[in-house]
Amino acid sequence: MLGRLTVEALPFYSWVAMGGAAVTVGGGIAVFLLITWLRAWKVLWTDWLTSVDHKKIGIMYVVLALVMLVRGFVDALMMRAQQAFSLNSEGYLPPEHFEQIFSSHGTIMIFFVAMPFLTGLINIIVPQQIGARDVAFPFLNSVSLWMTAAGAALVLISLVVGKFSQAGWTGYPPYSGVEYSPGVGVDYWLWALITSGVGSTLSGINFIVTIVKNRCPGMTFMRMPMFTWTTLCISILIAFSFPALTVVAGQLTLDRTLGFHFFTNGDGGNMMMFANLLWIWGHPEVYILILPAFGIFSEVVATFSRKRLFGYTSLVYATACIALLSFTVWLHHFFTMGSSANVNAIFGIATMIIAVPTGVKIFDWLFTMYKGRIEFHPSMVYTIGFMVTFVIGGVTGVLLALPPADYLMHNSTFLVAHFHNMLIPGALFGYFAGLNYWFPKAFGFKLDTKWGIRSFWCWIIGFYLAFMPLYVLGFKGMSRRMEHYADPTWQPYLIVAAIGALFVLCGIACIAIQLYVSARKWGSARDITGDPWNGRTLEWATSSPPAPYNFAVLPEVTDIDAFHDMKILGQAYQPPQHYEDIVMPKNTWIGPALGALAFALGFAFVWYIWWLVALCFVLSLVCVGIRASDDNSEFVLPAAEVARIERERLAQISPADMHDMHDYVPRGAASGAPLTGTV
Amino acid sequence: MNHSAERSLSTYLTGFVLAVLLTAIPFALVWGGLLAGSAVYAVIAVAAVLQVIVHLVFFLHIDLKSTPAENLFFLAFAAVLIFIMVGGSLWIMMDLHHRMQ
Amino acid sequence: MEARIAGQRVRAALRSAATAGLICSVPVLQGCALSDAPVLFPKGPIALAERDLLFTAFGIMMIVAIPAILLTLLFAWRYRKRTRNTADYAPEWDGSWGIEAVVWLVPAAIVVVIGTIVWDATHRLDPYKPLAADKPAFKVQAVALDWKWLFLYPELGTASVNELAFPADRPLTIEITSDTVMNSLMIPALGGQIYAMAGMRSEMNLIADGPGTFNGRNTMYSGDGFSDQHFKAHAMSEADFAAWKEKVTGAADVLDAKAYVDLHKQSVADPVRYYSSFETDLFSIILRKYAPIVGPYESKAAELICRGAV
Amino acid sequence: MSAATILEEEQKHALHSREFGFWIYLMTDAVIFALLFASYAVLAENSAAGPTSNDLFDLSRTAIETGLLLVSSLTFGMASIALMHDQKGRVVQWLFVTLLLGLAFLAMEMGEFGGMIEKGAGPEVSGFLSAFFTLVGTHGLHVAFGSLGIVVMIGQVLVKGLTAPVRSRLMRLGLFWHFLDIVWIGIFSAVYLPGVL
Repeated sequence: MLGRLTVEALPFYSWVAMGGAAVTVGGGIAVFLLITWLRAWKVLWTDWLTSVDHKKIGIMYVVLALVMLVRGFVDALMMRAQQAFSLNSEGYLPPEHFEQIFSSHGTIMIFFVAMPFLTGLINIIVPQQIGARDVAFPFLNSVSLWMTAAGAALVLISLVVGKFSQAGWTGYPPYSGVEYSPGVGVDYWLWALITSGVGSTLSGINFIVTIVKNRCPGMTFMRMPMFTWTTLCISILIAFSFPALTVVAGQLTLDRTLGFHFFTNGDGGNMMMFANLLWIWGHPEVYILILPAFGIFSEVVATFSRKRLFGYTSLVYATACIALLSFTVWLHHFFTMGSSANVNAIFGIATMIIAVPTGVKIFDWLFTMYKGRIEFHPSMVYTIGFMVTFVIGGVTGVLLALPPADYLMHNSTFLVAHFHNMLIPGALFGYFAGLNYWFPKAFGFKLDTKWGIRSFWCWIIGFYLAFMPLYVLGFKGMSRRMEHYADPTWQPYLIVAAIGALFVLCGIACIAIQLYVSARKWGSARDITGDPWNGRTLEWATSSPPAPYNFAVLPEVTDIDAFHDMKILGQAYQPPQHYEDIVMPKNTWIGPALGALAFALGFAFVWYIWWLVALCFVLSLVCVGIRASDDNSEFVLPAAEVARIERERLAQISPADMHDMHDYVPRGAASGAPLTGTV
Repeated sequence: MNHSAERSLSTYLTGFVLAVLLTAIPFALVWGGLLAGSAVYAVIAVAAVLQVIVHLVFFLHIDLKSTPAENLFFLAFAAVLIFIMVGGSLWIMMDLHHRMQ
Repeated sequence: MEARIAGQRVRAALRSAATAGLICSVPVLQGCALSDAPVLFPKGPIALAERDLLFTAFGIMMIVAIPAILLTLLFAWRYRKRTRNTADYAPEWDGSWGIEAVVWLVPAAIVVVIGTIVWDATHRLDPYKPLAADKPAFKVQAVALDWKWLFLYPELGTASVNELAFPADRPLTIEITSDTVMNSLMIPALGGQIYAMAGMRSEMNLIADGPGTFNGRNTMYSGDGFSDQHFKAHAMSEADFAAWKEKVTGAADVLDAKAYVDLHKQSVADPVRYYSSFETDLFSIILRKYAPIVGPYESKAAELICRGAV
Repeated sequence: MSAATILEEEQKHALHSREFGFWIYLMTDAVIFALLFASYAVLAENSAAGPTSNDLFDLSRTAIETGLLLVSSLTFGMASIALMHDQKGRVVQWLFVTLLLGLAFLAMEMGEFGGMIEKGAGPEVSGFLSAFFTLVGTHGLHVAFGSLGIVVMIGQVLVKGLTAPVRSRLMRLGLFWHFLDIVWIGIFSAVYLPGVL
């Protein structure tokens, strides 16, 4: 009846497991009670969970990411603490727990922090940046969100029922195969990946179509904001690289569940094929995480330097180059498997070529700052911190791309330091910059800058303290994933790294305080115009938070900084000639239902509860069928209602709220006049 | 993908006849053992590629002029990526195979 | 006004950051000189060449990295918003062919230079490449087990667990395979690492500058005993090696098929063990275990090792 | 503009988007198949002392399967032509013929799989057979879903008539069906024909 699920699966075998389970269950109960106490269940269901509004879906993605960030960071803190103490001793974590922790840390941070964070920001902003009322497929968007949430839920429940994978976030077989990891951990990992991978693929397709088909009049490809450009590129990367993850995870699942021999030791399996397929997805994935952050940095650096973005064309081509090249370098993740020199050298050189467009981007941002008026808003400070720190990561990345040097550094803490050096400043700082930058757009009030700056300093100091020692330890021959060690000269570095993790803890606390403080005084930090930072792109033309339809009348665009030009020409905040009816998608319960079914299906598969697998599969088909035969999924918002909403909004804005544009001249076709220039 | 294109019976029949031919050739070669060595593989590969093109043109109505540019772009992009992924994987794994003997 | 306060805040924060950095770096500087870091101060020409490549590439990249970092800080300071900023302000300036040319071409040139070096170095330092030396290479076969290393010495007919010894004046050729999950054999002071995979035979050629003892380990996470899966590699003078050979040849244990099946069982932090002899063709049998061929096993021993039982 | 015209405009745009989105989906599916082909090519020789492709493949069966799929592509084309001429009855007839051909293909494939498993050549025997069953089985699964789609679309044509959304869905289903035939070209060229050489 319950497959291999027995009472043994409950975590009463060790205090670490019980602690984790208690926190997870306790957190769940706390949230449940809080919602009940606020009597918010109905609002939550009708306004949020069933919503197909891209802004609300985006906010839910970011909330998911922030919750999982805390969970993933606790893992990091536990690892740093373990290694700080475990010189010639077992430390406080037995290997079994340490292994689950480093496996879940990587899995969570990549799949359930970075991916939802960037997808959330994209969801909130990109339709507005391209002057669209919605994404191309609002319902599919809801399905994507709930698939991702289902994957996250599978990781979380593994703390309570059974165990998580002990095979690392990359889960290389044969160790992750059924012979060496017979438990349910790797199955949890696989189903979390597959479920959220389906969600990501759907998001990718959705945003390609949105950007290609839903741009407002006049917005040619070369007038799209940089964040939209990076989103288009990563959506293509997602659509074409996630199939590789699906294939490799599916094959490993077949190996584990049905006794296939794709990656087993012997019987004709080939474990290096796993590495090959995994990294065909894995390397583009790195750029999927980083490119949106690059887009955010581009927006932020132009806005807070009060200048046009330097080298827009160059940045577009650099982004496209990076996107294509990211598919050509995957072998550098396994130079040491014994390939011949030709193979290694060619993939090594291909890897280094990516450094060129990446370097170009850094310099383009640099020259955007040049002759600007830089305002040290938290977003901008995160950007500067990124530019300085990311260069170091880039240099160490090229070092690892040299195959002979990689023979020395592979699998060492140097590698760990390198990819954290890419992903913390390169991706996470970008998302934080985006959080500070776009928060008022999503919620209608600004975030507190003081705590924003504090969070930045804690994060960057914490980053340097945590990862510079790991670079050194790599030179000293320390391998990654060591539960304990015998070399006393390693310990001081590991203690410093642990102190760094504590600084990062402060950074996360600062963000929590920032959110709390800002919410407390939201009335005084209201964003009335919808344009708190004197922004340049179209998302600032809507109100904060935007009306459900974003734009009452679709804007027309003649240049890259469309809204900036509108403000100069006095076209911003003007009521249109007339309003029209707007078609809106209806909310639907099917998205969350499919998410719940995906979770149940994954859970049932992990525990071999086959009747439940079949039931969930059939119910999913039924849900899809109900949705597909529903030709009544939209409603019309009458023009009169639109006019009322817009009139109320415009009435609130007084000229005093608007930004002083006298420093600027209109540009190009927008001005209708030749450039005067005030250089 | 394209609504205006003429989808006449003759298009489908032409495609069908070409496809049958391009299927028959490799099957006949293998069955009859008419060719030997790597030439057989070459013929199979060429016939397969040609037949894929026949299907794209006559059944899926891909046309450089009337098919939307974005559809062509993604078709080409997918072709390039499939070449990189499959070609790269085979190159890597064959090389490994030789080095691990 | 706001900007000035922000500027002061940044300055104050910079000061506190610098202080914190200094305080934290003290124990690092005191406790841990890097002279024992095997990657930075290698003990063999292969590792030295690999390290030099690391340093060369690092140096060349500084041409771009240092200006990028310094200019970021400089521009952020120079063009910060304040009440009376005398610095130029060019809000519409958004491109320059000169700058674009430099930022595309200089990194491209650097990649061309490093790429050339890499092409050459990768071929020169291919781990499979036999090393030129006066004396013939000393051949060792390494087998990754859970969680220990087994070394077979075909030349001596002996075997050892968790200890590798070889004559310091001869190049070392290690044939590597695994009789468990994927491992990676590394002796950082002598040079790189190569994966050990079941059913596959990989190879690594190393050489030491002279006699010495180095750390070696599996760097590829392989389960519960992974942390303790390390060994000492001894490059020995002629006399020491002869003595060591004596000691091993005289060992009481023999690594026949049955002993191997016992050794194959999972165990953590095994002590060093010596075997005066090992089963004929043991290495090939371990390879054959995972690459089955049609037909019967060539011997009772092979059957025992491949099937774990007769 | 009236609400009805706006909805209609919106629907037209939405259908265009769906057709484009479906095209991208097909491309990603092509990548999935490409990687399954790559896995098969890598593992094809790894029969691990079990049966090899030469022992198992029966070209005459493959030829019939190929014929069924190819003819079904033609019959789906006939349905598309009938759709263009608004001949509702013809559309349903040709779709039905296509469905029969698809089901016949599936029946032959299941027979083949069943025979192999009976002979002790199931997917758990060797890397070669794992890769074979996964690649060909994934294609078969797609054909099964396509057949289900045809059943649903026959129902929609009969109930709703040839409305704009139904036409769009039929067109997308056609793309899917032709795409599966293209994948099959890969399967007989990369799996069956070289397998018996």
